[in-house]
Amino acid sequence: MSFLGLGGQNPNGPSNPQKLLAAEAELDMVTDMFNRLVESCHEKCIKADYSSGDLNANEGLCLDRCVAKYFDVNTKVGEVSMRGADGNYGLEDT
Amino acid sequence: MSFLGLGGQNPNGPSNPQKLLAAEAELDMVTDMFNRLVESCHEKCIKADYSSGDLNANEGLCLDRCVAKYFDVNTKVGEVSMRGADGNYGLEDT
Amino acid sequence: MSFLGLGGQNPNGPSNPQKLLAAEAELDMVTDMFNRLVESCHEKCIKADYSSGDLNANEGLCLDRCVAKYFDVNTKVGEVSMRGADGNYGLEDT
Amino acid sequence: MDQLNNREQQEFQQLVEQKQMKDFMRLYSSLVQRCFTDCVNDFTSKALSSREESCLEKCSEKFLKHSERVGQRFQEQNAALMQKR
Amino acid sequence: MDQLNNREQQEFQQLVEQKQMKDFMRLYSSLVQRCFTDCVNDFTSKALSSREESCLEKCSEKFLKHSERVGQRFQEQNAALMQKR
Amino acid sequence: MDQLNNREQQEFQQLVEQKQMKDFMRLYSSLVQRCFTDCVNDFTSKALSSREESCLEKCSEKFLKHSERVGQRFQEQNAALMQKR
Repeated sequence: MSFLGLGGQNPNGPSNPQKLLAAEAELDMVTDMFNRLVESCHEKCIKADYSSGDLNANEGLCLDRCVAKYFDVNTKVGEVSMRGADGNYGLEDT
Repeated sequence: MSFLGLGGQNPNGPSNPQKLLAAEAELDMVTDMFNRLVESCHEKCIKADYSSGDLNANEGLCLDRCVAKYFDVNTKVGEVSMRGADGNYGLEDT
Repeated sequence: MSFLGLGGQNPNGPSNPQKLLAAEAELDMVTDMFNRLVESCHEKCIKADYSSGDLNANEGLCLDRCVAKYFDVNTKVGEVSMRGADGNYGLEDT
Repeated sequence: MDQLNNREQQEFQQLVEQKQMKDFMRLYSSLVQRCFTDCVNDFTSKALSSREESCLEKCSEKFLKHSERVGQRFQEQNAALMQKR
Repeated sequence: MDQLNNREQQEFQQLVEQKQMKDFMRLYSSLVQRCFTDCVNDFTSKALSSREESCLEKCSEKFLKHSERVGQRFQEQNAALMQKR
Repeated sequence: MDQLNNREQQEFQQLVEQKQMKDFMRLYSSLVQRCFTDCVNDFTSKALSSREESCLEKCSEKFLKHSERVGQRFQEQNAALMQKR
């Protein structure tokens, strides 16, 4: 996942719609990832019995590790996709 | 959930993009809520055996109560969130 | 599902925002359908044991049939919805 | 709604219509997905069996009636909520 | 971010605020849906039971703490990722 | 498509490219989520185990091949549908 790695030198020139679109797309992606992460880590770490409104120590620790692992999975999947892009398969659009 | 509680007095002035954006955000939220409600109440009330294309009396009644309860849950959750907003936790953005 | 069946004769006239909006809506629908299809056919055909990174022959065949059936379901559901639209029920908006 | 001026209401109305279009399509896609998931389970053939066809028919009919009823109740509850404010 | 010029950063900032608004609302809707799904299972009455009320209270509190913690960790990981580049 | 005039087709083409970008990203996010869900179940450590790594590798590869195949069939079916009209 790259975040706003877009180049661009002159700091006060007119705004470039192309670049803003790319920045928006990247923002959307980070947001989407965050929403899915919230959902996935809830499923992995939070019991649905709701005996208390607090996160217990186990749940808190589980969440911390869950987020770290989610980032690692993101990196790992990115590597496999890149490798695939040079080979004979890849993410396919409609 | 507040719906279009946005103030605004002069009835024929130019349109205010700020207010339209807020109205759009509110519309999106109601739409999102409706879509989730359709899905949730389908899960709670409709059996997946499909022996008939009609809603039976039980299913219909269940749906009516499901919608009423969904609104109450929305209110309740709103209250807890507000309380949290003054305290030491709250809905967090990316 | 109709795809861009929108009329329109003069090939170089000014662009019509109405038609572009309709085209965009149709594009969104096809995209949404594709995403749901990818998800649904993964659930129906791909085992989550991941002993290999390849699709085996069974899985490949299952996917081909899954896509064909998804299109048929789309047509079938469209027919039932149309029938309903003339009768006493129909897809209801917020 | 009466807190937006005339022009804003007009623009808002256009927005509502666009959203309704998208909303309708999203509802339709979710209907297709749900009935596919619930009714189609045999992938030894690429044609729908008569049993699957019959299930799809009932599933779609029921979903349409379901969403119509939920839509009505939703509007009633929403109207009641507006009045309280 | 420093690779966008000043004007672009300003426009981007507006965009970010709009998105955060939508994002916040989506998170709220998902909170309502989750706690409804986990806590409400009795449809013999249209009023929430005291048991359901209590479950909803804890479910919401927990979800809020959950998303706050995940949000913090997410930002830390994201910041670490930015520095590596 | 031939029912849009040249200018409209051009504008539509731009729209298609924007959507494809978003669509690609959504597909990528769903790939990450699915393989995370299916492969990562041990939260006694914050590092991926070698077993999880190996599962993720196969899961991603398989998902990519899956979505490529489904994409091809989808286009064929869509083309066939267009011709019938």
